[in-house]
Amino acid sequence: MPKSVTEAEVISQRQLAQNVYMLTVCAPKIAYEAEPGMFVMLRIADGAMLLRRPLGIADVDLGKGTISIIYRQIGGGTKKLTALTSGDCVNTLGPLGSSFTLKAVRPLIIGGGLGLAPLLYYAKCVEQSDVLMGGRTASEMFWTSLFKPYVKNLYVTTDDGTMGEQGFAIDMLPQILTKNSYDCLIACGPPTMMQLAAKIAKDNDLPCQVSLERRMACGLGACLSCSVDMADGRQKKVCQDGPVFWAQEVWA
Amino acid sequence: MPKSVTEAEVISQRQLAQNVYMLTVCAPKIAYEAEPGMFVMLRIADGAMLLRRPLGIADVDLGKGTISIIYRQIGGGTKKLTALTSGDCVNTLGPLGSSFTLKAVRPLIIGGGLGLAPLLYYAKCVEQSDVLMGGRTASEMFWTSLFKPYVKNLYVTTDDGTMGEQGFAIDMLPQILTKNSYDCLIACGPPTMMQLAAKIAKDNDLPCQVSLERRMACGLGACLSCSVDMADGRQKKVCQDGPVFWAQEVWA
Amino acid sequence: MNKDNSLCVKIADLTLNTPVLAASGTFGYGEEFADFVDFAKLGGVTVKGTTLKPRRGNKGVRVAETPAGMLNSIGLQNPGAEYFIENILPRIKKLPTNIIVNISASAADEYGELAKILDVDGVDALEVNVSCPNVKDGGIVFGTDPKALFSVTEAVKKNTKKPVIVKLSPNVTDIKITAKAAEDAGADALSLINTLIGMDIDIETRQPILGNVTGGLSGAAVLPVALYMVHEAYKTVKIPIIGMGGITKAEDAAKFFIAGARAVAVGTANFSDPGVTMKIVVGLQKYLRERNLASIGELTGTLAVPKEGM
Amino acid sequence: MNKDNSLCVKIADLTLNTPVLAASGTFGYGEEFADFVDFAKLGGVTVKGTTLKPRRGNKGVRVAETPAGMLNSIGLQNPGAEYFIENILPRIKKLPTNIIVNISASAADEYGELAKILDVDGVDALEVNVSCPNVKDGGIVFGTDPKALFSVTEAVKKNTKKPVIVKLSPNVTDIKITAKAAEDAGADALSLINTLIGMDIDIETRQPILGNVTGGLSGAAVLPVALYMVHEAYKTVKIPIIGMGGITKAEDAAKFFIAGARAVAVGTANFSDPGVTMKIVVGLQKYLRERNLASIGELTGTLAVPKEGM
Ligand SMILES: Cc1cc2nc3c(=O)[nH]c(=O)nc-3n(C[C@H](O)[C@H](O)[C@H](O)COP(=O)(O)OP(=O)(O)OC[C@H]3O[C@@H](n4cnc5c(N)ncnc54)[C@H](O)[C@@H]3O)c2cc1C
Ligand SMILES: Cc1cc2nc3c(=O)[nH]c(=O)nc-3n(C[C@H](O)[C@H](O)[C@H](O)COP(=O)(O)OP(=O)(O)OC[C@H]3O[C@@H](n4cnc5c(N)ncnc54)[C@H](O)[C@@H]3O)c2cc1C
Ligand SMILES: Cc1cc2nc3c(=O)[nH]c(=O)nc-3n(C[C@H](O)[C@H](O)[C@H](O)COP(=O)(O)O)c2cc1C
Ligand SMILES: Cc1cc2nc3c(=O)[nH]c(=O)nc-3n(C[C@H](O)[C@H](O)[C@H](O)COP(=O)(O)O)c2cc1C
Ligand code: FES
Ligand code: FES
Repeated sequence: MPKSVTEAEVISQRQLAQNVYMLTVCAPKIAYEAEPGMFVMLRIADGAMLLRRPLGIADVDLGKGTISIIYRQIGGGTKKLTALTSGDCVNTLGPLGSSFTLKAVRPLIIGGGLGLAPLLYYAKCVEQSDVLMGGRTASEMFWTSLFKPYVKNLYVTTDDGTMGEQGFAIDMLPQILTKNSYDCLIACGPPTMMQLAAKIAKDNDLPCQVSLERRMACGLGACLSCSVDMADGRQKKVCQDGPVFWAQEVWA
Repeated sequence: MPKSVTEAEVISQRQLAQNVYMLTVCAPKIAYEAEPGMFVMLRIADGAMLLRRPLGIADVDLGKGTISIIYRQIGGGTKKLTALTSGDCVNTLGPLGSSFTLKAVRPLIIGGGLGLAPLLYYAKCVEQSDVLMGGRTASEMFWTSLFKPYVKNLYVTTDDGTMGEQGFAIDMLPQILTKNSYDCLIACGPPTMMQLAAKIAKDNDLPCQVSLERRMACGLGACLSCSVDMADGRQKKVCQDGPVFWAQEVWA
Repeated sequence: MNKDNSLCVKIADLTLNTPVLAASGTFGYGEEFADFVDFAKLGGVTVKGTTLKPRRGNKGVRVAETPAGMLNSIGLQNPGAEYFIENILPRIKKLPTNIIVNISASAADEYGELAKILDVDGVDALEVNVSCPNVKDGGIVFGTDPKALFSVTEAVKKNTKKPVIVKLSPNVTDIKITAKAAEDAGADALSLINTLIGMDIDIETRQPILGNVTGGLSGAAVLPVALYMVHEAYKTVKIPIIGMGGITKAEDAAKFFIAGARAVAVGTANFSDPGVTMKIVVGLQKYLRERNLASIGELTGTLAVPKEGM
Repeated sequence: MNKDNSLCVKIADLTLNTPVLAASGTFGYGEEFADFVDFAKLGGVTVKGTTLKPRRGNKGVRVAETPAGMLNSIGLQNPGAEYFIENILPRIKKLPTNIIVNISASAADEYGELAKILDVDGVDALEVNVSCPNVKDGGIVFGTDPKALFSVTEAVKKNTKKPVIVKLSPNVTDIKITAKAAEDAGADALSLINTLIGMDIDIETRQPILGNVTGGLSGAAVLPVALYMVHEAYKTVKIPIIGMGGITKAEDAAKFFIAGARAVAVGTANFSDPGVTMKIVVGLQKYLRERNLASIGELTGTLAVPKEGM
């Protein structure tokens, strides 16, 4: 997968919810190579911050040669990203990392928080997926309208019950698995959610993929910042061997 | 002279010539206290650069509470200043330093390059001044129209003769001094020009003030970055005791 | 004085209204910042490095900007201790804050002599600069050689009743050794770090940017090094530590307290924002309040090192 | 290869097409940057610190961003020398650039053993890392103790025919002493600086940010320190010096040459811009051309120190 680095022109930036933004940039080379699950690394404010920030690819428009990311303003770097407006350029490196399997015919997607970002592009790439998503409260669930065009069934939980079922997404998982038959579980979200999802998948004899996060410096597999221990003791790099792993590789 | 630091709103920024800009910001407290010859220190790009940049006060509008500076884009800091547009804020510290004498009744102003910036405000503050200005070429002499409203006679030299007399401003000085009678010489520009002006002033028994430049860190007289040796061996601070000095203090 | 007492700390016999000091060489004699600070909210003003005789400092360019930092080679320009006592101290001792005099000399007995001269009313403490990288005889050898450091500290202690703070150089292989030497010699407190030695070059003229060739690196760039050394010193000595190096905001200061500082000093950041010390004071009060900590002392040395750590 | 030969330099028996190397630990085994660099324009790839046995590196968070710099505590994770020779070297030795293996060990004879194992075809030089601050036995003691450094260098020299580059730690009181020790022990070249020791703290949890508590500071923030140390080393030894620390652009590299470097290495900057080494190469060619310099060698050590300077 040839990687490249480009000064990508910002096509649009729009706020989706409090502190959550969708940024679309023109980066044809990256758009052509991107597979769902991969990520890019953006240079912040033209190098004002030393390290690039890793962000999942949430959408690709092949025709226009654009990629979109959805991010939460959480610290200094993402704060600076919010200042970008169309016409600005943002130095973009990618596509990086591994991707979700496209061999699944009927996957169930489970995601929480910003973990839903790369899952969105995955949902777009597969024919018949369902999605189970969790969030704190209704106002954070702009995700539903983003996923609706691409998925068959959409299950929603919120911590406060203001939308969908009250509770955690993971609590609904066993029940959904009995309702439909899936051939794969694709998870991205908080680590505990993914680990529990993996466990439930295993109990149900379902293959499961998860997408991990680590602090990264290079994104290219060169610096070993993002090392992660596999179940068998081997060490892998989240930026190169991941971020997408088979759950049983990660947790025995 | 109470100094203050404010987030000054940019009123306007306009390009005067290649790489030369005039920036007007709203800073009433500084405007009220500013005397001609004083300077401000601007924080660059909200602290992206550690040290503030010292810039002479080129104009004050008391009514509007604004000050203007005229600067040349010469390095990284001034480059970033050019990005400011109206509505932006720039952290401004001032007014700093000493000022030109307002006791002169008929001063001759002599300036070169960006040294003309603080002289502009001086010209505005005195009743009957003449100005002798030097520059490389006609396109750099936007200064003439800036000074015209405030001065009686305007003498211009350019290195290439494209405007006014060909040669250095300093070459014309003796001749101008014989033409009119002045009670003070006020100089700001390249060090050699100032030193020669001071010599000629001395030869003509004219008091002379010069404005010096040094690298500065604090601008408040605290760090001793801007130390300068006086003719008598004492050490002074350009930021606090200067930038304006009597020439005979500086050169015996 | 602010009624909130949460920031009050003691360094030896010195009571600081707040644990935020101004670092030597960056704050003049305090007065220069009168328009920007409320001295009652400042723990103290550490005045510019003072020597026995007046000094002219270094020639040429004295400061250069570097990424997130700066180099200085002021070279201890100062009017000498006598002039200070006669002409400056009478004014600044009226400020409602502590006056700490930073002293430099080129021999142990000269340090002693300086201490004696400065053992006057109005001087609240001495900070022994054994680490100025900018003058040949500026004490850098005292700052890196534990034996010399010991004798300098001893000489100062013998000649003053004031609290003695020894300021350590970061340009050493092991800060624990110099920290210990100062403590053993009777220092009442340590302050660290002074500047790291660095240089910059003009690639057009191929000359050093600084007139003195090398200079001292300070500012945010050095914070990680300073924080590490403060923590090392904290693990080594029992006397209080004044932490400094790259502090620009309350969050930075909080890190130094957690690493083991009893107070902090702010240097270079005063140049970017002359009122920064006041913002740090307010920020620290807020930090304590939000975490239900009654006093800043509760923060000092609370670094929670996971078991596997060093 | 670019026809412009102005950048060709020799470090001992090693010919570098350009004097721009990739620094150890920041460039993997080179391959990772294949999409971004033309290896023929790179002086060499210094591979990740390699040890006798495989190492897992440190637990927890391994990198943190700092003002104009970063801390890392990777901790020498690597598959061990044997695995490297069998599985990685065969691939990367085909790259049209020099392969320099950075080695670490915890005893002089272990360094010797490593050197012997790596004395194979495809390895163009050894860089002896006596200064990794991130592992307890990572050689930092060899990097600060001149005697230990001498014996490590000697042990490596005895066991290899390859050029031996000794990489110095900046965490010392006097770099001249370690530089001299390495030269005396037969080092063919020096490289400096490795990272400065630093730390960062999370003020919410009051824990160190890095899993290993402390880490190594690199990036633009440290450039002034690196430049100073390279210049000090240059004044002290006759063997060639590879300068590094905070280089992000050709202008930075030029400063190192002027200070005395024969070649430079780029580390942290590769993270901000994976093609930065190529830009530096082009920038240096331009710099030479504009000043009518026939070769980069003409720049090395040309610092013009005004007479009054140190
Ligand atoms: C493969 C991958 C994909 C990601 N995809 C998304 C996404 O699609 N949307 C989204 O909102 N966020 C995503 N993240 C998390 C995102 O990278 C962080 O939120 C962001 O780097 C925080 O930067 P900051 O400067 O705002 O925060 P700060 O806390 O100020 O960052 C400080 C430092 O920590 C690092 N850092 C902090 N949090 C993380 C983290 N979770 N992972 C890696 N580095 C971190 C930053 O790189 C930086 O060096 C992803 C992370 C990874 C590793
Ligand atoms: C009292 C005073 C008044 C000035 N008034 C004006 C003015 O009205 N218009 C104008 O165009 N310029 C003026 N200057 C010069 C102006 O400050 C510098 O051109 C500017 O700081 C350069 O910044 P830079 O980042 O673009 O350049 P860089 O070269 O990138 O700056 C690098 C460093 O050098 C310092 N520096 C560089 N040149 C100077 C200098 N000449 N004086 C002080 N510090 C310097 C900067 O502060 C910075 O720390 C004045 C300088 C002083 C001291
Ligand atoms: C311009 C300047 C002058 C300094 N002069 C002195 C001095 O005279 N004595 C001293 O002990 N330290 C001096 N220092 C060091 C500071 O007190 C402080 O230890 C150092 O700068 C680190 O803190 P900072 O990063 O907050 O500036 C000076 C620092 C600067 C920047
Ligand atoms: C993530 C990372 C890993 C490193 N690993 C090693 C290493 O294994 N061996 C070594 O000698 N130096 C290592 N270094 C130090 C660099 O090679 C270099 O000396 C230092 O980072 C300074 O250069 P820079 O500022 O250009 O990065 C590492 C640096 C970083 C940032
Ligand atoms: S981020 Fe560098 S190896 Fe993964
Ligand atoms: S700039 Fe600090 S004393 Fe003048």
